[in-house]
Amino acid sequence: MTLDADWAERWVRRTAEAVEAAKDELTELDRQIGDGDHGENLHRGFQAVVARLDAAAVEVSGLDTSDRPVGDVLKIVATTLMSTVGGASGPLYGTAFLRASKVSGRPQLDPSSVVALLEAALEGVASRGKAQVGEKTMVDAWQPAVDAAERAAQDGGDEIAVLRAAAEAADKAAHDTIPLVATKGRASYLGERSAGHEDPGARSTALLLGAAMAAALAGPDGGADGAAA
Amino acid sequence: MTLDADWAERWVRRTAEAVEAAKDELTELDRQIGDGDHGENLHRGFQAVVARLDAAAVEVSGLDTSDRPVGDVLKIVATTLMSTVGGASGPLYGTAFLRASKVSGRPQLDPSSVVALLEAALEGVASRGKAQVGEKTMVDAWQPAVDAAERAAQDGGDEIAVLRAAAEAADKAAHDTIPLVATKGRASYLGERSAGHEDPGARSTALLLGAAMAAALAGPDGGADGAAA
Amino acid sequence: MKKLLNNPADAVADSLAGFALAHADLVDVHRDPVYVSRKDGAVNGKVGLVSGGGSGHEPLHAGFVGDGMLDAAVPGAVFTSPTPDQILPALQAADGGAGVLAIVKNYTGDVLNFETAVELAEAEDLQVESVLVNDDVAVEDSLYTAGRRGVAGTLAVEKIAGAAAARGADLAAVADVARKVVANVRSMGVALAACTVPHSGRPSFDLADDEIEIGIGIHGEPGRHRVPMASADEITQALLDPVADDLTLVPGDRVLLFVNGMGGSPLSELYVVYGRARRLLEGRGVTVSRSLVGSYVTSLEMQGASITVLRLDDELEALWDAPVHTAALRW
Amino acid sequence: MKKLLNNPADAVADSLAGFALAHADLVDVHRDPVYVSRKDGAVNGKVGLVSGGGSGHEPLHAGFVGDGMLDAAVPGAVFTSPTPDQILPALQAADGGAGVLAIVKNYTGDVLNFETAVELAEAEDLQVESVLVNDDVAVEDSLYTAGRRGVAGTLAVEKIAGAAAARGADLAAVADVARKVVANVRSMGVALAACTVPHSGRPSFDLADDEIEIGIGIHGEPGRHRVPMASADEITQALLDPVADDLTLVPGDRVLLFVNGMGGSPLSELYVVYGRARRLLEGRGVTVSRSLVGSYVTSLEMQGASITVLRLDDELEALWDAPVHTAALRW
Ligand SMILES: Nc1ncnc2c1ncn2[C@@H]1O[C@H](COP(=O)(O)OP(=O)(O)O)[C@@H](O)[C@H]1O
Ligand SMILES: Nc1ncnc2c1ncn2[C@@H]1O[C@H](COP(=O)(O)OP(=O)(O)O)[C@@H](O)[C@H]1O
Ligand SMILES: [Mg+2]
Ligand SMILES: [Mg+2]
Ligand SMILES: [Mg+2]
Ligand SMILES: [Mg+2]
Repeated sequence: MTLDADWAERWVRRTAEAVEAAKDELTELDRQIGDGDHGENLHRGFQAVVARLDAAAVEVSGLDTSDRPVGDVLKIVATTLMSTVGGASGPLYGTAFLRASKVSGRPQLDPSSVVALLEAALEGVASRGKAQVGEKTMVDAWQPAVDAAERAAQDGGDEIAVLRAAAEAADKAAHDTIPLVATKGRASYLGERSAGHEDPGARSTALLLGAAMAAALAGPDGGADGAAA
Repeated sequence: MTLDADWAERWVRRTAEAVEAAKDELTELDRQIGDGDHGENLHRGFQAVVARLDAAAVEVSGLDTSDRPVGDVLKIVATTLMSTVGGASGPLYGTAFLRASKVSGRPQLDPSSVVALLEAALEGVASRGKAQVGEKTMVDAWQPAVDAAERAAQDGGDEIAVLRAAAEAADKAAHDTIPLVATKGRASYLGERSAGHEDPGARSTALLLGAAMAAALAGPDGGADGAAA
Repeated sequence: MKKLLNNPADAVADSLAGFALAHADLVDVHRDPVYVSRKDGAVNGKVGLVSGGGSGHEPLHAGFVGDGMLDAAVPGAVFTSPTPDQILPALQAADGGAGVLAIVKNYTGDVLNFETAVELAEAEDLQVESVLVNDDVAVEDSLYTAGRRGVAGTLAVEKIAGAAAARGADLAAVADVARKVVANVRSMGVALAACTVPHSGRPSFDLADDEIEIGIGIHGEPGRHRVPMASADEITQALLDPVADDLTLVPGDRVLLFVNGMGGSPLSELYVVYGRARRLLEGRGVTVSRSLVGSYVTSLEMQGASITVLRLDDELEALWDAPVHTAALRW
Repeated sequence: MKKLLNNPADAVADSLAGFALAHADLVDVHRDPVYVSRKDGAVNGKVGLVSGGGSGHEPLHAGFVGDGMLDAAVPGAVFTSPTPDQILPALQAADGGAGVLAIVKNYTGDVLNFETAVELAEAEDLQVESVLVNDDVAVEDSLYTAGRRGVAGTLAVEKIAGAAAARGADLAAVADVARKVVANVRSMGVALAACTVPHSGRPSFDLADDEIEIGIGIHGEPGRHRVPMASADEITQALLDPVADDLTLVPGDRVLLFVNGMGGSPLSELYVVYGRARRLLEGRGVTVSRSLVGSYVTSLEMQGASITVLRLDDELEALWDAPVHTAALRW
């Protein structure tokens, strides 16, 4: 199992599917403490990403793409999200993918490169959003995911182990945003009333990282979890 | 039992009470096939009438009013309704009382004078509203009331018998407007959809004529039906 | 019922009090009896214009008092025609010596109360002409109805007659141009949700979540047909076609297209209706040379819209374009 | 959900298409990417003004494009900030060689997307200044929030900065006067009923029949407090007092009082609020010298209103009075 540009494509296509499936759930979370558009925003963005990747796939079909840098795919994702999502999450996810693309110039990612990718993404979100852990934003999912990925890599885990650690940590961490009082983003306007609801951006981060792991597990031809990429 | 100016006062004061009690019912009827203000319109108007009569009562208190023309009271009612009710019913009831006042110049009304009063009122409504029987308006209550009053007088009935005939006919006739399709007034805009609802103006006419009879029955000191005027 | 109101009985008075303060440069608001007149009174030698009717249609009519439009407006209780004792002083206040045009929407109540007031005014040697506005094609104009209602087309009558008066036309000429507008303007409306009259506290009719009323008036009356909810394009066509047909528009005609909100529908939706109505008119070979989009002739907080089309010629177009300076319409 | 819409996904596009047709004399509406610019492009030598944000607040911002106000507006999806690829061409279209002022409401999304666009514009040698509008006193401006939101006060910033630009002030001066407005304007709003975002189909929050939300924003977000329904006088005081206190108004101050409808409340109710707010200000010894009443910065069909107070001096008053000719504001 190698994490190459094809994996990156599978990752974002799976994210698009996951977002589509969870669109109403994300929107409902955002309706509780925001403005009820997060599902629609990400759906619009990842549909556009898929369309861009489809178009790019036609261009490169027949060419040997085995040494295509992973970052090339991530950069397409970044610019597409930036120009189609809007809202707060568009620039935030856009910056995450842009920074990730910059540290993913090689055609294959080893465990430490995966950690570097995630660290760069987190750094992008946190610096763009000027947010820290505990403010009830997507940073509250990204930070534990990065921490867990770093530990998994230090423990000698392979790429999949690293991604699994990140995904599982993000999923739990998204849930853990429920009691928090928001101090960044639109939910902060609610003050204390923001407590008791999961942060939509933290939930979508968990979906994104879950898709990264699933794409790795599935392999180029569908593979382990049975779903075609 | 004589029908004098005091009776006329009792009549309109009782009408004010009846309208107050039936305000919501009249408004609801008007909501079905009109614009939902008939109860409020008449309530505003008859409250103003009562206030005017109260003020006038202070002026004349102590004076001998036994030869006061019945029409004097009716004229106050007419001008007050015209300047406070608005809508269609204001000018219509206003004209009815104005015409009625003109034929009620004497201080006492005998049965044929009562019939003349009612005929004049009907003539006022019908000419002002250019409405005929069957158009689902207050004319559909006034006309049968006048017809019944005429018959009662021809049959030798006294004032009370005449008013009773008018009141009972109006009450039944108001009910009989239910199946009609309106061709005058606001309800006519509904076309066929106006059928199946009682006309609010016909109902308020029945209230008005019911109050005329009750005021006659009650006499100057409360009397027969036990309610003070 | 949730409204930004105090005692429902004071709804009109409280609103007019705020209106008076906000537009003290344009109007005087009189109480007891209630009417609104332009600041500094009638214009000497100019034909005066007066309109009025029940309240609940704001900015109509008080919002149209000012240079180039009305000289006085007479607001009744909510959805209830004003009384002659209100209308009479408004007619007098509007008279600058050249007579007064009363613009009356065709409702039994408005007609009867204005009739009485005009009689009283004439008895005091005021010269008054009346024009009846009846632009609503939802109501059949036949022996079997009270005739078509006056709805949003009233704005066009007031604007254009107001411009004619401002230009110095005499009473007969102002009345003529007003009647010319009436002859060339048609409207039809839809409600997505009813409105609630303050003192009643109940919606004026009950609509299911998937129903709309086509052919409504501006008093919360139910419409002519209750139909299933449809797309903006379909609804627009259901309103525009009867309007255009009744006007017998032919290719080459030039019109004003006015999409009016009923009070509770957002401007963004009115533009959707406008866009579709315009394409439908263009599909008939009709040129839309003037446009107005906004909530000007409303029915409290009713959700919905109406479409008004006025056939233009050079005269009407120039009068429409003439300057106007009122609280709600200004150019 | 009943709205005058076709496919909810096309809500913004359909509405803009109608807007473009209705106001072809004032604006050009561009697609792909979507932005609105004034007819005939940037004015040579004049500082350009650009604003933008999510749609659903109409007439803000596109309705304010024209002489004396904005040169371009950038509408995002409903309640969703526009993207940098829309904002960049709008900045470019607004540039008449004297630089561009970007007026940004303080929302994380608007701030981030404008930031990116401004960076891109600067990379292409466009001179851009940004001003952040944050007039909503319902939100505490502290380390523990994203800061106060920009709401209806944005209209005042756009009008006054637009007038300064029209008079020929340079970019720094236009930005300064815009910041002066920001420093002197405060707002607070109330919702009687929520709004429904077209693609969601559900009300943005659920309110009981006897509850209102105080301190709402303009995106259907719930407010700061949910309280029992109250009279217009009480609600007005609950909005006006925090606004006046935060502005530290003192006797002798002169202000603009702007009562803004949220989209679904009738004008008549706004005047009730206006009247009460005015008396409250006068009770504080404050003079209301300018007024605006209407639905200008809306939240779809939300029922409710906001109160905005801007402390005036001679400069701001003169710029407010300066001529403006846009689809939604004109004098
Ligand atoms: N300053 C910030 N830093 C990090 N994440 C943020 C910040 N502000 C908002 N977010 C994230 O964005 C999510 C909302 O995204 P979205 O609904 O698409 O945008 P908007 O709030 O503009 O409607 C929040 O749930 C939160 O996770
Ligand atoms: N042309 C008419 N002739 C006689 N009665 C009429 C006419 N038009 C309306 N009415 C009566 O007036 C009643 C409505 O009164 P009201 O609701 O107070 O006035 P509006 O219709 O102006 O709201 C109707 O129920 C009907 O009985
Ligand atoms: Mg959101
Ligand atoms: Mg009625
Ligand atoms: Mg009425
Ligand atoms: Mg948003």
